[in-house]
Amino acid sequence: MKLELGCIKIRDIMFADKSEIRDGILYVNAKELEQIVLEDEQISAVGFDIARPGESVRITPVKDVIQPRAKVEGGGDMFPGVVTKVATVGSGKTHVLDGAAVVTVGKIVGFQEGIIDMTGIGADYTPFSKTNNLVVDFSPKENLTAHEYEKAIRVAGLKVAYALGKLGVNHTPDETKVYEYSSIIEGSKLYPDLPRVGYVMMLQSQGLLHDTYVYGVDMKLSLTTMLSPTEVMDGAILSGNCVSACDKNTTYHHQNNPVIEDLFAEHGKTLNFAAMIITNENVFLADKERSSDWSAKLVDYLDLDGVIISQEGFGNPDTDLIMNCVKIEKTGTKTVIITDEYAGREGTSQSLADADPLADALVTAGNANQVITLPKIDRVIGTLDYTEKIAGGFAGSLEADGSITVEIQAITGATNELGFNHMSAR
Amino acid sequence: MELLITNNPLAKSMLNEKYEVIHINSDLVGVLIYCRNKIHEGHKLLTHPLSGSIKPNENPYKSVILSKKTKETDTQSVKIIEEAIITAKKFPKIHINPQYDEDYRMIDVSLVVRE
Amino acid sequence: MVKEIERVGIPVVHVCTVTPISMTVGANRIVPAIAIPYPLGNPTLDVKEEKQLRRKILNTALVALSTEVDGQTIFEVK
Amino acid sequence: MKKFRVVHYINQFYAGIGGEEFADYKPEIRDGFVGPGMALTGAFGDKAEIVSTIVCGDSYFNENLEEAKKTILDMVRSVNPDIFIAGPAFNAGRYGVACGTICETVQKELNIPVITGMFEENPGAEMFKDKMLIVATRDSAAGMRAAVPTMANLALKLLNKEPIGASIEEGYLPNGTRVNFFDKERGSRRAVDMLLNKMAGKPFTTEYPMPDFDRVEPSPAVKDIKSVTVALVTSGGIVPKGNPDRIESSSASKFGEYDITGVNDLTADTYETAHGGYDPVYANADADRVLPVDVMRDFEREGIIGKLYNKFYTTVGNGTSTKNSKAFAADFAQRLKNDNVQAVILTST
Repeated sequence: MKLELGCIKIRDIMFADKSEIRDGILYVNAKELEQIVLEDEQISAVGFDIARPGESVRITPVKDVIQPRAKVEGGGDMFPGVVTKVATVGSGKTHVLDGAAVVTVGKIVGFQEGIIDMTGIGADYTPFSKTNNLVVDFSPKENLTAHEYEKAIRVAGLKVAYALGKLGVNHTPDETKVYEYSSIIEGSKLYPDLPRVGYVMMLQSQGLLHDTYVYGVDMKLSLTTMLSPTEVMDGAILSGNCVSACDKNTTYHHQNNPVIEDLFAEHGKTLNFAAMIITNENVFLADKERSSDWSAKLVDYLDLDGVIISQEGFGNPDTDLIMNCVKIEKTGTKTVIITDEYAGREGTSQSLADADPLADALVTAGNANQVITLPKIDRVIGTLDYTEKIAGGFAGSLEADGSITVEIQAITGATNELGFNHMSAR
Repeated sequence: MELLITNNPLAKSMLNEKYEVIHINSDLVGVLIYCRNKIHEGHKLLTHPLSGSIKPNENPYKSVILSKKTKETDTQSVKIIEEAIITAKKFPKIHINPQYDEDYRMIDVSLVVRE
Repeated sequence: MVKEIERVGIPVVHVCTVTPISMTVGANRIVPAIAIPYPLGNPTLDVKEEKQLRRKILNTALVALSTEVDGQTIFEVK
Repeated sequence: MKKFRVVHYINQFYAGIGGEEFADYKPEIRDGFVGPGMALTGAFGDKAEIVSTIVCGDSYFNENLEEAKKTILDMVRSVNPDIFIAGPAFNAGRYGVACGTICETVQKELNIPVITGMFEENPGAEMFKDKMLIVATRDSAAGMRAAVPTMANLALKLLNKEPIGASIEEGYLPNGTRVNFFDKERGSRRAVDMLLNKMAGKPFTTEYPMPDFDRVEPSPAVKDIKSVTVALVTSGGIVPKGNPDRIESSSASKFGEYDITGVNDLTADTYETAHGGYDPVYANADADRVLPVDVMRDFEREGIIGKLYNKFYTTVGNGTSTKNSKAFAADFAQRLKNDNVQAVILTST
């Protein structure tokens, strides 16, 4: 499977009468987008706003972040199984609006998470302070259940990103990256002397607001399975996860999975990126056992020399992580795990909810309980009404001067467990 | 019947037929401690006590499903419940707005219902 | 704790309900106990029977202390 | 601007007095810097100066602990410094322990910041790394050039009350307190590099060490159980009724030592459990279910064991956390050894 990613650099987003990309600027006709969103009768109103890097803007509560992309060549279409029909993606050509993102906000339930600050100290902790963001704020029809509303917002955000991505189809990319993924046998013949490396990606799959969709399938209903890493770049994995803002994977994280990128960077040089495995994080312990058994079985069957395991979310996924790690180590395959820590505000509490001596190679995305004060910001997109309810916030966390004292777990993507950021802890 | 240990009235009304529901009038840690004692008596954890990625200080409700009583104490359950109690206790108390009680209850139940 | 005692050269027997935990904390001589809230007892028995049970476990503990081991060993109560 | 006042502590070797044969050198205070203090002074520039140097032999310090501590503390107090710096001690064990001990004392008694430096395997490092900042050094004095600017930099941060970054950035030994920092590489890249090293059998360093699961060799068996003293120890939290020492229910940082001379049976009126990790009903009704004094007394009377040790030790360890009870256990193990206890029965819930 070979995928060419053509990156069209976007340096700004502006509202205009005509939706188009010109000179690196994404012009957006909000009316057109509104029509697309309101096709879903469950959404009663939608608002659009723009947040640019460096602006004194705070976006909250963030639900998902999506990068606009579109298929140019090859099978299937973007966001298969949810926005477009089910068909295998991951080959041919895809155009990316690099530097742009769709950020969805909305109140699904009465406690809300996810802050993106476009400037100040908070901006250092979220990758989405560096993207030009089209913020989409949805209001539901009355009497919608949380399940219905969650789905409506999720799909509408993807539709907006899909529509914007389409604008780049006929543009010449500023930069093209090529990712090639071979079959097991072929890969071994190509790189007989390189260690065979896999990626085991754990996906949040616990229930309402905690789900991930793969080609439209709710991952908690799936066994551990495999796909090509290039499929992930074409939106095969989509976030339905609205909790634990700091260490959930937004759809943008899936589209730009850094483990996949960095394994491809070494592919054919120091290692052979042979397989990608996706597994779930269910609440029932029998599911945890079964899924981690299955990860280890696949790793063993594929005869991998080493794997990177990435986690998603807080708490019980620590158990899945350690199960995956231990069972895979016991097949004789070396593991490195990526996680984050909840070591308390002082940094002195136990960091993880599970541990094992076989987990001897761990990369941490930092302590999510670290407290920081976000300065007053000129403009809020969304609402601060729920600030004291934001994860890591506490009563009075919204100060009189407009600053907010929070744990960094309230910031979208702050301790992402794909290793998206530079933050670490010792 | 398997046991559902909960402080969530919604869990009781929704799952009363499927499980033997034991409703505990306590905070989240109290539910975990009750589960721990049951585990010591030979019940096994069927769901992870840190269900959901909502932090233990953000949602006051907790439902945990335990197996029928067995003769053995299940090591894994003992470890998981101990770690869960340690984890739950390390989060400081924050203000929880009773206005959203319904949401809290619904989220908690959704995590232990198999669809 | 077991390790610190063994480090000064005193043999120690760990009477413990959850023997896998005893293995992870590094005990070398392990005797399984009854239940977590009453490792050396059983409230469903009468006082005399319960003490007899406790004695059986402790007899096994003394056997463990008197037995050379070359790694982690579980001594089942007979 | 006023310069911060520094007192520097070094041993007889670094003062140029001599090696092992002069290790019983008594504490003395000298004006200004001595030996390695010169490099420190250079590193401080115009921000701080070493006003006095205290020199003490390693043997003298460790063999006359209380007196040495008192003398040195008085010396430090007399010059009224803003900070106290000891060493670096590199891999010299007794020097390291002396540096840690005197730093701890000064910090506690004079309430000023302290800093020292050691190689990670120096016994003093294990003893003191969570009590003060210990700069990580190489294992010999060849590491002086690297250690000095790190110590000076951290000292100035402490003096200016600036936030201290992560151990890996600042160069101190990891002390269990997790501090965030921004690494040069993103996490995924670090994971790939770590995996390449791990697969190749090359050294790699985890970013979060798992709890210590090391093993110890089994001690030899007791030859004749009939003639030895056996001690009871429990992690089940059994304490005299009323919990006189207020052992906390969930923290194994406190422990109890209780005399059981003349006690033949633990009853609901005399003993209970302080453990918060299990349902206490059964242990409170009869603590022998956790700490079997009754049967051990029978064994003693029947000659099955030599003697039951007249004290028991108790804590509330939950079995899964390994670090907290370590220091306590090392302490009572030594007491048991000194009292010629030859076998221990440890009960856990």
